Amino acid sequence: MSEVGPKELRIVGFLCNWCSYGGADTAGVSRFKQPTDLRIIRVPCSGRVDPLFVVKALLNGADGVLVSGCHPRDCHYSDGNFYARRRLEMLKRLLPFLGIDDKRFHYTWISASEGQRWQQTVTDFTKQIHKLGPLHSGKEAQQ
Amino acid sequence: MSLDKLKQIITDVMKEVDVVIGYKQGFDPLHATPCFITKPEQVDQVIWNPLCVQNLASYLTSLKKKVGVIVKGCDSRTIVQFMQEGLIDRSKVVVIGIPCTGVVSVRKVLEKVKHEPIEEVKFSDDGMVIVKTPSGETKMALSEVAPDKCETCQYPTPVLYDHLAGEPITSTKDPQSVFKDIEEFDKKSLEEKKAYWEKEFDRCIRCYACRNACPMCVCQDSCIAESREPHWVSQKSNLTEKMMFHMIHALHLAGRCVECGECERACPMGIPVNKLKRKINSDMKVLFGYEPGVKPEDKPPMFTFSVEEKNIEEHKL
Amino acid sequence: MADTGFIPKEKWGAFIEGLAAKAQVWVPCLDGDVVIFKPYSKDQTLCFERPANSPPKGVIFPQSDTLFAFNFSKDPENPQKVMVELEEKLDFPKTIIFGSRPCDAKGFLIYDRPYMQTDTPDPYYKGRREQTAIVTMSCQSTYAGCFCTAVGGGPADKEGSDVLITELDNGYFIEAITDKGKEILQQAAAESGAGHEAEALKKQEAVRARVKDPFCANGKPEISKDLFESDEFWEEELSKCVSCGACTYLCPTCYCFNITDETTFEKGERIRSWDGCMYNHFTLEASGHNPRPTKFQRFKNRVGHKFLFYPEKYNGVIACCGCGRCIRFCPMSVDISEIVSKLQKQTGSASNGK
Amino acid sequence: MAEKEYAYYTGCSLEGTAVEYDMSMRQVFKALGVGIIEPEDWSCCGSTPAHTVDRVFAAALAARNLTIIEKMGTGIVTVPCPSCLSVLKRAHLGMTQDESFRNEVNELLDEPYEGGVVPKSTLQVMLEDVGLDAIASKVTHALPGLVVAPYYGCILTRPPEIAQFDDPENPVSMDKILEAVGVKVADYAFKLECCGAAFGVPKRDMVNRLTYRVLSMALEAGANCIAVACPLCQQNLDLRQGQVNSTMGSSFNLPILYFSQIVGLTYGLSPKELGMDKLVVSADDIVRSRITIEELAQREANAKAAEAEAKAAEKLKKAKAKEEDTKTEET
Amino acid sequence: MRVGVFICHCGSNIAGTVDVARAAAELRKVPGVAFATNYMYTCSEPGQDEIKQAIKRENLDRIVVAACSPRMHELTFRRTIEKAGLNRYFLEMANIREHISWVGLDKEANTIKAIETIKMAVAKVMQNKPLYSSSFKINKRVLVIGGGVAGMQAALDCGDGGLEVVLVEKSPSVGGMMARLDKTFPTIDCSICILGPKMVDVAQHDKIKLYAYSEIEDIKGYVGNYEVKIRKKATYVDWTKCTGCGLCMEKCPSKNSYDYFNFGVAPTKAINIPFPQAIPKKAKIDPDFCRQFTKGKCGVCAKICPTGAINYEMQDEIVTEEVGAIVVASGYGLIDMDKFPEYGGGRYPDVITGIQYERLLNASGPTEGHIVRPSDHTEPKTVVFVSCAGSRDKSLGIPYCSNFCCMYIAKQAILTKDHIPDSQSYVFYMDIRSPGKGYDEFTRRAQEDYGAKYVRGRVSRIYPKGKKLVVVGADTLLGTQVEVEADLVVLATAVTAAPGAAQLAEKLHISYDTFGFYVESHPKLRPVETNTSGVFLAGAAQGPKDIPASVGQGSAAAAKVLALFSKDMLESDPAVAKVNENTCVGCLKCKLTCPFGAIQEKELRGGKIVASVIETVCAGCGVCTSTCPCGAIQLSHFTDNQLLAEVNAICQK
Repeated sequence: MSEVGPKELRIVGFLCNWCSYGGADTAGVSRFKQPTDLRIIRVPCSGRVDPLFVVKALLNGADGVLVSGCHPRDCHYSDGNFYARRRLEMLKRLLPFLGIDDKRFHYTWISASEGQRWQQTVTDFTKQIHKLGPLHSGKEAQQ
Repeated sequence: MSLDKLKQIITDVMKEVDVVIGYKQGFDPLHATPCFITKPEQVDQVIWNPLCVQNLASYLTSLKKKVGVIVKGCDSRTIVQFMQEGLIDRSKVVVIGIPCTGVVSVRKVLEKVKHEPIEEVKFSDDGMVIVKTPSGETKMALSEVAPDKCETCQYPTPVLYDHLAGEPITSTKDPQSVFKDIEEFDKKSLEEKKAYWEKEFDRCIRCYACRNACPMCVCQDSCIAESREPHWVSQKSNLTEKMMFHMIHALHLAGRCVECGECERACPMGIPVNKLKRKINSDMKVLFGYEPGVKPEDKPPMFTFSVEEKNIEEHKL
Repeated sequence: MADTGFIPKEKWGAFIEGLAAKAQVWVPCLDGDVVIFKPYSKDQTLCFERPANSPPKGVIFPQSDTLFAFNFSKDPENPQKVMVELEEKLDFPKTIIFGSRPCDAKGFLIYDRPYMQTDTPDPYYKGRREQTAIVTMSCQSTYAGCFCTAVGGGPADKEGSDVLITELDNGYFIEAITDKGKEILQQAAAESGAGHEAEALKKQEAVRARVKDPFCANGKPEISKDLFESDEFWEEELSKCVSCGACTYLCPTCYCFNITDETTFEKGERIRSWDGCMYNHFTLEASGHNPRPTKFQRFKNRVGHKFLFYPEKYNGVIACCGCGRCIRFCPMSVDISEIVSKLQKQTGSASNGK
Repeated sequence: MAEKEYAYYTGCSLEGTAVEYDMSMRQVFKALGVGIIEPEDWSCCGSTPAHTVDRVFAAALAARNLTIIEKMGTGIVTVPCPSCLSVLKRAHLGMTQDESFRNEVNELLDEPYEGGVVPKSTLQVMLEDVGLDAIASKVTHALPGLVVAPYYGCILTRPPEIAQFDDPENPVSMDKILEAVGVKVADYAFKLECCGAAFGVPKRDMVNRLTYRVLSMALEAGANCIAVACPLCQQNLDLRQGQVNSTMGSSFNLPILYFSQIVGLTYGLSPKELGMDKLVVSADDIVRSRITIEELAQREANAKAAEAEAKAAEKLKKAKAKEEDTKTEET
Repeated sequence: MRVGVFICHCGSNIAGTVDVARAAAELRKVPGVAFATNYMYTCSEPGQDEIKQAIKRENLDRIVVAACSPRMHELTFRRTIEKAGLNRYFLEMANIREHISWVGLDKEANTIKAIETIKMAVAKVMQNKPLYSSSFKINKRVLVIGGGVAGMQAALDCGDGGLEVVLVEKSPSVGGMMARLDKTFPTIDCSICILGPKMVDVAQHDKIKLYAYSEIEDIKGYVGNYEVKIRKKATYVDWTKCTGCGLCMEKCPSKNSYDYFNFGVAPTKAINIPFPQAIPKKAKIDPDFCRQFTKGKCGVCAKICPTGAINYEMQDEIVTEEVGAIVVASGYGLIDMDKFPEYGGGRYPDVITGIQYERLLNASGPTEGHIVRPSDHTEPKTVVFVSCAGSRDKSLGIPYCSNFCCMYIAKQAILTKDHIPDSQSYVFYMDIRSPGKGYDEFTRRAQEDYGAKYVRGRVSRIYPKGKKLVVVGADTLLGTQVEVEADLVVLATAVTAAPGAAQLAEKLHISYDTFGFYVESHPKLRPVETNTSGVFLAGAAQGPKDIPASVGQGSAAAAKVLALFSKDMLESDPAVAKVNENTCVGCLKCKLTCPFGAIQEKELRGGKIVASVIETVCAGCGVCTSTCPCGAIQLSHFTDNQLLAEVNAICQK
């Protein structure tokens, strides 16, 4: 079971292949322990992450979504994360308007060498989601 | 503005275009409908009054011909946005602008007359609407029955035109309060907001009137709401799928919605569909100082970036 | 006549509640500023003053209907073999559509022919239809765009209804039309209808006189095929159409559907959902070819189906009930009655119009 | 009128061994138009002993004062004693950066500290908030030939993550202020060298050796006095100078002044109101050789007048307060 | 569909904290999975054979390998399944090691996480489409950035291998840091004597085109076809005319120019040739100091130049070169003295850096090899060396070891004794790091034969006392404080990334670590490759390293380039964007956002406008896919449906 709570919650992570996925690998190689709630989807670039993926996940059962890419200026594809930043910021501001706590969605930049930062991010974000609790109540689940 | 002057302009424009899009009387006295004028004798059908609600610029992207189009201030932003996105050939469009003092919301009028059959609609010079029904005449101020977009209208005169039928009008509405309703709504609790949208979207019948009426929805037949490749939404008619569709609509209009309100007007189920887009627009303004459909040389913010984003701060956990 | 009754205004609420105790009752409710059919509950605001924005067709033909669910299962010892279990639900509860309009009721008759009156009736439709009674309210007024008399209906038409109710000054006049209707009348514990008949008839006639008839063809307009096949005609009339499908989804007679499988790994559902000829995907073929690529062709099909093809197949019955929703709610105010009157054979007087 | 008001946390030393620091600091702030208010019912900051025992307890002692200050609404508290400052700042930073620590500390307090106070040294307030131009503009008298060795001690700028002020290894804030008032500052390499701190009692020899180095380096740098901003440094260098002379065989006679005293002298304040008479190694020599007797008398008179005025004002205030009290009682 | 799932134990790396047998059993229950097994080492030869055999035996058409990170072994398994006849893109990997077994404590939770992660991979692989590479031509020219010893080695090896080389050097001469050194450890060879011939080779090699005093302005393109814009900075001397006679330098009246080559240990002239062995040996004017520029009149050099090479009006010039691969050997920098206020922060002239000391020791340096104090030009008798000045110091943000300081300090201590026999050297050190061939012997020689006193401890403060500098430190072995009165102090300042390293990385689209050093593909197995194909690393740009390591990397990078260019055609990565022309509405928003200009407009029969992808230019980022509103442009291998399959696999209400 998860270290942060009695029951795991559903957290989806979209990680760019070149930086953040590598950062998560680095954390693994360094054996930096993390909560187990997160499920990782590898994408080539944070610019590939259509905000709709985040919406889709949140509407369909995810309790939290994390997107991580290369640091600005450091994108493997030079500009991908710049587009991601605008789109994801737009989404982050829109979510509370829909009644979804924007704390359920976090986007950040983690490089392939930042294993520790990855560990910290996963730990903190998982804690944050557990603090908020499940997004979907049982009633809706029957729908 | 005189109707004769408008007709004169149309007659002149007809000489250089294949079709002029204007308004004529619709199926009852409360409805106007678009008309496509290709012959001089059709010019006489043209009307202009607060019932001319449709955004005629919506037709521009699908027409290959040279077109003259009548636009109100709000509609003109559509053309500017088309130009920003390179969706029209400006040389093939002749814009006939009309300074507009506001239109009516048919829905609000019907509410006022308790949905009785409409026998006659008149507009007085002092901004009153007189509606005759079997049970008598009802007088109402135009401002009372105007759609919400008119209440904060910043562009009564088209932002761009080749011909202007009438004298330019300047807005008297406070530019600071354009998004006041959005800000007010956003102050509600998450639970209230969630409940609100669940109730509203639950009515959606996925008829896609909002999408098809939207001038900026360029995909139309290729919309991902109906496709299996990619398969974003299923055919199930539950709240989740309805919400997903509306999020697709809203996010695809991020930084592009010119707030003509056609989506909301088109919805047969009275869902406030434009609200989400206006929320994004309010953020576009804050984040990038951008307002869609105002300056032809602008770049829509979602298709560009700054290396240093002045107004986006990194989020901490 | 024993098949009529009267309910005074003060007992109206109790009447509906009484019905709701024995069956699932769908009633027109006010939601925001629109009226839609919802299952009856005490906290709903009922609205009988005007027809619902969307017809009650979804009660019998849901917008998306799970035909059956399926589960894949596997024996881990023999992972190559996949077994499928199907789960189909065909027992439907007793249902009453309460407060529909004569045009809405007539819509179900249009449905019945292809779905029930064939060699292979549709079990889902048939199942629900047989369990459902339709309690109709006669119209007290006309509404924007409606033209029921022009297509053979009327504001108090009984065809398709099990019960017809007419609102009077101080109560409601109830006519049971079918056996299902009689059962409902019995339940209503109504006073005798005798003596109220005349008032009801008078009210009904008054409204009937006000309904417009754009066709002037005694409810049986006939379409000229020459004009119907003219591309110019459709292009001229339909330029303003934005090709959304609101008209089809709001139409009580539009019965087209799509079937899709929505699956995940282990399980899935076969869904039947509304579709309409106004949508591009409706005729899109797997090859990518689309025989009806433009809105003109799609609208032509819509008119054709209602006024040509359906009548051809079913003894001249027009697949339009004249409710006017497609006109009333069309964002561009496209008027099907205007188009049909233009298409009419040069017999009626209306064909002289624009 | 004061432009901006600060809470002013003196701490224990400034009520005892370093009363001259307090006196001169108040005078300088007054001259600069900086309003200071002493928090009511302030208590011990915890000083050195507390945090050697228990981190939470130490923070609680400091935070009690921060809570009081937070309620005053000044936003900033200025602290002359670097030890007090360090303790307050450590508690403040710890509590604002770590929520669980804050909760732990607040648990011990009657009223919780919300993190709304910025502790700043008096040097920092003078340098950053008042500004060198304003400091220079108040100068009325030059102190020709005075060469000051600025001595910062160990804790004023360190550890850098707590102090968050000036260069931790080569501080210049005091240099800048002294230069602004027209005093020559020696290039002094021992700005941060250890003075022996609180080991003066248990390990006197060691402290004598350390202060010896500090003092001799100042002389070597050509200074004729040392400027300090820390009561403990001052004590070790000043009070123990005789001890050093006797144990190390030296003959230092180097006045150890608070920087505020030097600034005060250039502002035309009287040695008495700056507490110069409290110094062990007399600074009379450097004062008298630079300020004439007439001038000193004048300053004395000014000081007395100011004091009388203040007393009168205080009296009036008290009287008024009493009046108010009786009035309210009547109603 | 018949998916095969192979779950790796990775010894106990995975099996220790994930119940792999249970995972395999669970996966067997998943429809579509025709075979699932667990295996000790899937990446081993027998492990790969097992996959190949299972594909044939079980008739599998999609493969999921649940093991380590795909960044590690994706290529391995792609080759495996390709050998068994499947398209290589019918493989998905589930990362259950780095992302699960190594980071989660609870076996139960790990196992569930692993099962779900593998299910995601199964869901995705069922959506995978076969993809095929296409070939494209390559430009067999190579760009080498940096003319230090690593860059020169790479350039020479590539040139000798028959490739055309473009060598770009920022400063006026090649040679880099090594050209500044006096001797090299542990052999005490004269540095410039062994480097000089290489520099000459570079200049004379008919395959090498040298741009000295030039910088990279912009790089566009992709492996095989890069277009590089090079800024040739204005030297104000026409190098086609300059003969390097040095007359201008002799006569220049502006004598106080900063000497970049000598790290400012002594001034130089405003027009100068950096050092006698410079290649190219050409003069250049420093406009910051030249009187013609600062005062507007002088013109001495123009008058004196026998070939009339001086041109005060010269402007920067941009030239374009086309290459197919790039070797980055941009070297390193050194931390500034002002980071050490406790050592004077640059205020004491006799506290200098190691590289400055090299110049003092060097016979061609400003003092002609005489060690003198910069303050008064007297010979120091006591010299203190402070190692780790900044290195291994977290508070300065440099937690790493600078690699070669221990060695050069030992060398400098030896040379000091050689130059001044009655001198005494002290070395303050944290640890002595000398793990190279002959290195440890060398540091011992400095202590034992040359009498350098090594003190294990850090220096806390340096302050002047009279003419001397007092160095205060700790001797942690004796547990005492130490004070040394020194005449000269040499700080072994920490190695940092070269100035501008980050900006260059951004132009190259390669990543750099927190410190600015370039990140290699794999720290052990791909040390000279970057994650951008066609870009290779050499020398200290990748991290502090000494001469032999830099030379080795230069040669290694050259070998990589030669291997890459051994074919005439390269295979493109087929995971690029594709347009569905049926659904594309031709809004061309994808064209607006593509970072590579890989999308163009195309007119179909019938006049319909659609987007079209230039396959070789597309780098596969997928920004277009997330831009396209109608889902018509899809990044192959990461299509919407593939990612949605993964989302749907884990998000079911």
